[in-house]
Amino acid sequence: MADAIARTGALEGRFLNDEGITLVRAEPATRLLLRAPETALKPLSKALGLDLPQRPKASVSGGKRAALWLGPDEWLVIDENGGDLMEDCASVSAFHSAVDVSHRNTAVLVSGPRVEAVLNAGCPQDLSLDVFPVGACSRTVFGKAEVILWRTERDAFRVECWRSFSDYVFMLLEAASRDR
Amino acid sequence: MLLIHCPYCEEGRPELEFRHAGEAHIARPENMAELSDEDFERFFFIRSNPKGIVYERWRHIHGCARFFNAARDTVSDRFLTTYKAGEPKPDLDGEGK
Amino acid sequence: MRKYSVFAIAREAMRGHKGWPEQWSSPEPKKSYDVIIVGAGGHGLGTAYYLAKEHGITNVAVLEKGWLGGGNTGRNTTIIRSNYLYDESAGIYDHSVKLWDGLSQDLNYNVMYSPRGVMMLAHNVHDVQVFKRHIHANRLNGVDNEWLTPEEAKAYCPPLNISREARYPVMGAALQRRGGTARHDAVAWGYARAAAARGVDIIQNCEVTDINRGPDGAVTGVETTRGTIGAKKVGVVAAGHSSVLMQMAGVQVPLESYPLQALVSEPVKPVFPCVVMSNTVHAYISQSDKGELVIGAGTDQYTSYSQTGGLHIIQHTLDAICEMFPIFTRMKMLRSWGGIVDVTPDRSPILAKTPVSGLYVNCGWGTGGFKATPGSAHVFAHTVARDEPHPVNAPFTLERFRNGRLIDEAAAAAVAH
Amino acid sequence: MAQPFRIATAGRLGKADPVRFTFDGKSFEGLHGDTLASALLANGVHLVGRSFKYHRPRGMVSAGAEEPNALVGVHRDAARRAPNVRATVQEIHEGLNAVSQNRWPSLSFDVGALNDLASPFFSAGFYYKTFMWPKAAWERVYEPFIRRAAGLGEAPDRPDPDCYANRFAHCDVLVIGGGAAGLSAALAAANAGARVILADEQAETGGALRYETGAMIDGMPGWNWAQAVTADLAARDNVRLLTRTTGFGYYAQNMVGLVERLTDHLVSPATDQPRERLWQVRAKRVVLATGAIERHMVFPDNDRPGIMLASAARTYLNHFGVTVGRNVAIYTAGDSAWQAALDLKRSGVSIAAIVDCRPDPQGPHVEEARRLGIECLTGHAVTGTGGRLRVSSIKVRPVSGGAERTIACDALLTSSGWTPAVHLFSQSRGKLAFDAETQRFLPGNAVQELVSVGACAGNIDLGETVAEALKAGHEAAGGVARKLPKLAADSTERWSGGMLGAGEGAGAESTAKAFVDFQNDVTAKDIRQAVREGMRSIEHVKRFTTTGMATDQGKTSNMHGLAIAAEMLDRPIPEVGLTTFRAPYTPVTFGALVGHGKGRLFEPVRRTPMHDWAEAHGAVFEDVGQWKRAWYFPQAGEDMHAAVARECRTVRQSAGIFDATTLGKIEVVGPDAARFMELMYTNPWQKLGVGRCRYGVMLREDGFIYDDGVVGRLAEDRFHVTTTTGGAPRVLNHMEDYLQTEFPDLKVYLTSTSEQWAVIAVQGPKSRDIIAPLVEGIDLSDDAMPHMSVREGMICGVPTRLFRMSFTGERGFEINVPADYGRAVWEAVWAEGEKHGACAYGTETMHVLRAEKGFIIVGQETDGTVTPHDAGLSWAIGKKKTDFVGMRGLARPDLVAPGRKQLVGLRTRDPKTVLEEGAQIVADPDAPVPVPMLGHVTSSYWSENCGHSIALALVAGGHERMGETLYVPMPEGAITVEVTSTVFFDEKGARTNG
Repeated sequence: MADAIARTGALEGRFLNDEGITLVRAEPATRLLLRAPETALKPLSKALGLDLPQRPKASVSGGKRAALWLGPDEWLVIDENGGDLMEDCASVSAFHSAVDVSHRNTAVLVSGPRVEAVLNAGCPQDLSLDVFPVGACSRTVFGKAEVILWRTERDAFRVECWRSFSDYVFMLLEAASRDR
Repeated sequence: MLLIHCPYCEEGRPELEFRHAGEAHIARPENMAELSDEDFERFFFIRSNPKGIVYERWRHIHGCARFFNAARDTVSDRFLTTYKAGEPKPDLDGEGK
Repeated sequence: MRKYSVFAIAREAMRGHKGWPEQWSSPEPKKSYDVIIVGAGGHGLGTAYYLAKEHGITNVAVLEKGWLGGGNTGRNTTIIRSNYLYDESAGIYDHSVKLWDGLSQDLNYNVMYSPRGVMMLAHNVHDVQVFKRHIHANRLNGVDNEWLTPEEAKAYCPPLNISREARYPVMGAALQRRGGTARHDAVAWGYARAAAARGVDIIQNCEVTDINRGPDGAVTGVETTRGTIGAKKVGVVAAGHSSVLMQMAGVQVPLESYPLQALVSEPVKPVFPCVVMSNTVHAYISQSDKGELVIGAGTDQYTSYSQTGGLHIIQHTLDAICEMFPIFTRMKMLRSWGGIVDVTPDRSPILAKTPVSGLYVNCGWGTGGFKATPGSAHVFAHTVARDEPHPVNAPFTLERFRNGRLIDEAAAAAVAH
Repeated sequence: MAQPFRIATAGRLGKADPVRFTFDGKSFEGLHGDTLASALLANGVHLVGRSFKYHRPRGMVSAGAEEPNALVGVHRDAARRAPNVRATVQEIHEGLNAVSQNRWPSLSFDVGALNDLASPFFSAGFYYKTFMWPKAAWERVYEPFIRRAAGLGEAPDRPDPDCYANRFAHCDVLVIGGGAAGLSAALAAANAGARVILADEQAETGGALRYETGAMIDGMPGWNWAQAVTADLAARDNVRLLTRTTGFGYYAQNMVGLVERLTDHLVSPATDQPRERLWQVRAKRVVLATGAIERHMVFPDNDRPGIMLASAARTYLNHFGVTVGRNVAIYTAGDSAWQAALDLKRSGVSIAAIVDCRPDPQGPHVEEARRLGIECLTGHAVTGTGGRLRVSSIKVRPVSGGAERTIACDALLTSSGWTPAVHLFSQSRGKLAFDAETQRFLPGNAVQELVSVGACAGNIDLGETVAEALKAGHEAAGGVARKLPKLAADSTERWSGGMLGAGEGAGAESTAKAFVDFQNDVTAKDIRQAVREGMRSIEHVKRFTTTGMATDQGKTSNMHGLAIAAEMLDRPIPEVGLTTFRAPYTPVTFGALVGHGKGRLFEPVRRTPMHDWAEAHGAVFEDVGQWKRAWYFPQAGEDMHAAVARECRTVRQSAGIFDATTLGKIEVVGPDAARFMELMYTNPWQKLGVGRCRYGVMLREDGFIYDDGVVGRLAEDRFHVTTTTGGAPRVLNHMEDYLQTEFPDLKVYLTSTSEQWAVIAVQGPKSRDIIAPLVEGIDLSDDAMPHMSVREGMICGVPTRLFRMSFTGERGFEINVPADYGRAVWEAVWAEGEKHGACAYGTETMHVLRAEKGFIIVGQETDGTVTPHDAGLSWAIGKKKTDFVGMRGLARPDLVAPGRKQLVGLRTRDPKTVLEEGAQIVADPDAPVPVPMLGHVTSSYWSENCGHSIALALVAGGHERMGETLYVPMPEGAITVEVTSTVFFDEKGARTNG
């Protein structure tokens, strides 16, 4: 029987640091796509140790774990410590759907004073702080790919996209970074 | 590019995040099996295609992924209102144009 | 009708072109007509022309809410081809191409029909299978359409990028040599002039507000912004507005109207010899005699009568154009505009009698109506005059949406019109 | 002497800052800050182009974007050639290389000018009336000739190496135009705390203040004020100032398209610096401050080089320090042009005369002109001009009639008044209102959140303009609460007067060439002819004469054309109509609109985790949607045929390994999952046991096949659904649609897992032996894990969903592992496979093997018009079901009618002949055209395993034709085929357990 093998994500070794902007591949994480009606939110929140947000574009995070509101009954839960999110939800009997999407997504960390301009090269949403404050998150488009934007700091976003789109997303971020 | 107010996200979002999903308030008949050819044609093919206010479905496919309904003036492309799927058709007589 | 010729021009040149007669008059509407055609686009004017020429029906009025030729006739990218898959489609479009050839002489008006060839690019294995299917079906139907290798395609259209590195490399192309373009305004004007010369009244700025029916339910005429006009027969040829008009007579048609945009570049010296269409990247392009690159964009996703569309639609089209022809990014968009296209569920037109006696409809051409202008007008005139469809348009009924006998070029071919 | 027409005392350019450039190969010197036009004029060059139709010599008419004549090619290098560049907009830089267009052999001697002599024949619309005989000649002779004659510049002939950028932006107030009005509005909005974007098409803001010397604002000369305010605004965080930026399009819900030109004015821009940037701005409020455009006078021979707009001459003098002549005449119907004479006179330029067609113009400018001793011919008209490549004289006579006299001059400045630039307002769908008194179209009711201020709103008083703009900016920013800012502003200049249409000597009886549209060579008499020929709508006149359809879009000419048509029709201007303004305001490069979407960024390229391995092992790839899929794996010396034959053989003899990652995957979860599946698929699902799989068929409501795939039941409430590669997104959308809007009460949720799992198919008699050593916790025996079952366990130490299934007819497995493990697991499987002589195979072999078994591919055997019955899948329809999507559609008359096209197999009489996919099938190959067709070949391959070719086809009434002989007509002759079952290999299906 073979030994457990290492996880090799997309965008291995991709990196860019230009004036006012940095692109880094996020470390592999565990991800859960959670679908649930309101009735299940309490037990699920308890099981996950996070108070699942119910406002549009809202996120909550505690330690290395965060839950992003994607829709009225949909959340993306990310655990950067590799915690077993499926296991945590398994105990909840109330009707919900928990699906492991740890490998479905790849993430790029985009940061620096020019971050809004770089993302607005492909994202048509208003990313100014008053409309898209720190902690805000949203599924949207970036050029010809779908992404999830999560503003983790004033000048920092986490950009999640499906694995096979990550090359395109990274290249577009690079091109946008060169538009000074 | 239209700016569409998503009733679930509670803000206006660029059309690029949405997909149009045809005329609204055409419910799939319960008694599919008994439907006459005429009724099936009306259900599946006939659309009102109004020059004026249209009730239509959109999906915020690259946003919250919800289907919802909108009332839009097809002459000016101005949205009169958007509302959640399942909510009743608003009465907008006299508006638009 | 004073005949146009180089001699006529020479004669007029001597007197500063002050002697040219009106190409068509602008009469007041009569009390009633044998036939009223609603819509003075190419199809409508052509119908009136063939009613007069082929069926001797000259007491005809063509009613237009705006100015003649101002709808999709004056807003399209003028592509002409007939290499459609199904017998029914090949039949009507090829009937049209045969009429295009010689239309200038028939109308004594140079419509500049230019069979420079229409080339459709195949970008993947599926495209190749689909195009081969077309080519074989076309051959057996007597419609010219041939397969080109990428190198042959490049030779036919030098600006084409056939690099293997392209996002969607060109794997070959289907070429219809008889396909091409024509001058859209000239088609409307030529039909208008020729119809008027045969006694047809062309009445512009006259919007139909209702369709009148007698006690027996049969059509008796129309209400318009210029009063009531009687008619034994009414033919609706109003493209995007057809469903609105048909509802006036209580007839529901399976139509939806979408914005379709097009654009032209600034004029440049000849650089693009033919018409190129690509379905995979979705764009079509040709160069007009004036030197403008004429580019068709896709439809917006929502129904609309606004005759405008989104900038992103044009961007998406130009992405594709510049991918196929990377030499064009420094070219400039000069004008863009929108039309309203009436689309049926199977992307094929409706040319038929309706449940209402004396009411006929010619609509649903979607994005492909211009190429069909002469053929559509010719068989629709037959349908109106004889109260029965011409064999060529017999399959294009309203009933097919009830019995399911669709003519689904879009599904079968996934090729844009 | 360098720049002989540069006036030391005039203008704002640094005289010590020379720049060298070339025009038509000749080297010139200009100053930093010059446009190509001002630099050429500084060198006394007026002749810069030839007109479109008559090839008449032409010079600059304007000093801005409205320029109809001065179009040149700018060649940065062999690959960077831009045609039709406006010399009045292009800034010069060291080494700029510009060339004239549409002339041969040279600008000063152009053979095309023969057209001018023959011009009587080239009347409006002449081409509609001739070139028809002989018929064939149009295509072969006339059209090629016309095409060569037409067109302006040369299109680039190689790919553009430059890159372009895109930026979405949002703001509270977008101001278009940086003149007195725009700057005031932006200032007020910024003071009120709004997020402001100000866009101006010039290199510097200021607008008309560039030449309006009489303006004083806030105690400063207008221009100085503009620069001060600009500096102030530029320093603020809430303001984004964009120069060299044109607002070209006004779209729905206040989205405005801007193009910013970033590098065309630079000597050597960095290679990765975008040439242009598209801004797509969504503004809460828009302030339009787009100013007004001066019109030329329409009179005989009004197009010679040296004849230009009065405001242009003032711009060249007051901003660029260039005089357009030494002895300049003025012809006007308005007051503003008088100021040009005064400015020039004060700079020491002699004024030949001021000709004003109005009988008795009044005002300080008139008195000043007389005081300066300028000959003022009021109530006079210019009825002709002399000179070949440059105007040398004008003919003048009293409007009331009388003797004509000739006055020598080397430049003529004309003005017939000002046309408000309402283009963007009109694009916003606002209705224009005609002001009969001033003969102008002005903004009427707006339908979007916008306001027009200043000259574009018809305001000709500087003080009022500034006040109205401040108010507009203030209110647009919602700053109503705060105090409305005030600025003292006044100008000694007058902008009143003007006329529309043809002037003296260009009336209805005249046969002279009085140009309305310079670039397209449209004269007053062309427009009259169009009306005579029945063109009553301005749209018809425009299309028939092409007036207003040149690259300047009729900015200086449309109102003249309209007025002449209205006069001919004896109807008021509004009744003749105004041609609708469409985007773009000025031409926009394709590049700017494409933005980043070039080359590698045209569309995403989707690759699987195993892509690089396949590439390293020589795979040839095919495009399937956005995916790159390994097509086949040729070994040394193998062509496609040989490679596929080997792969097919190997799979059935030992085993093959295939990357199936691109298949769509959807996880259906919830207590009602089975009920939902029953509605979405034709098959029954309730009774499918946990751990079992089933092939599912999905229809559209109309009964035609939409998608298919194998579905595994992982738990009572959890299904793992697979879809076709291309179908993944639309199938999920289709399911969500029904779930959210038709069956919202079902307790089910859907999640796409397409990219969560890498999928490694291992197919062939040795498949179990290959994976057995790697699998943990799953009993692979046929009893424990029969065909069409699914298990969860471990492989290579990572979790897997292991499917026992087969798309080849062989014993087979599909290993699903989390994507980031895909490559490593693949390599482990490959290592085991090699011990058993297995091969890696691609999509082509997959197609052949499934065809040998008669398995369909949606999109190849089906095309949106095929029912399950047609495809021989009636068995997949749950007989007891009362409803599923497509059930009713299937029952429509034509879908149950006899003679439908049904899927069958075909065997060629000659086993070596491989049919062409897409080839048609007929009963009588000798039938005359049109030949009745029975159907077509959907799939066709050489089958190495069968030893003969095989094909699948849709044939009318095919299921009743077993054994029949039919024909496939090819250009080189008909191929005889026999109708067979669709299964060519292992009819019994024994090998799935073999």
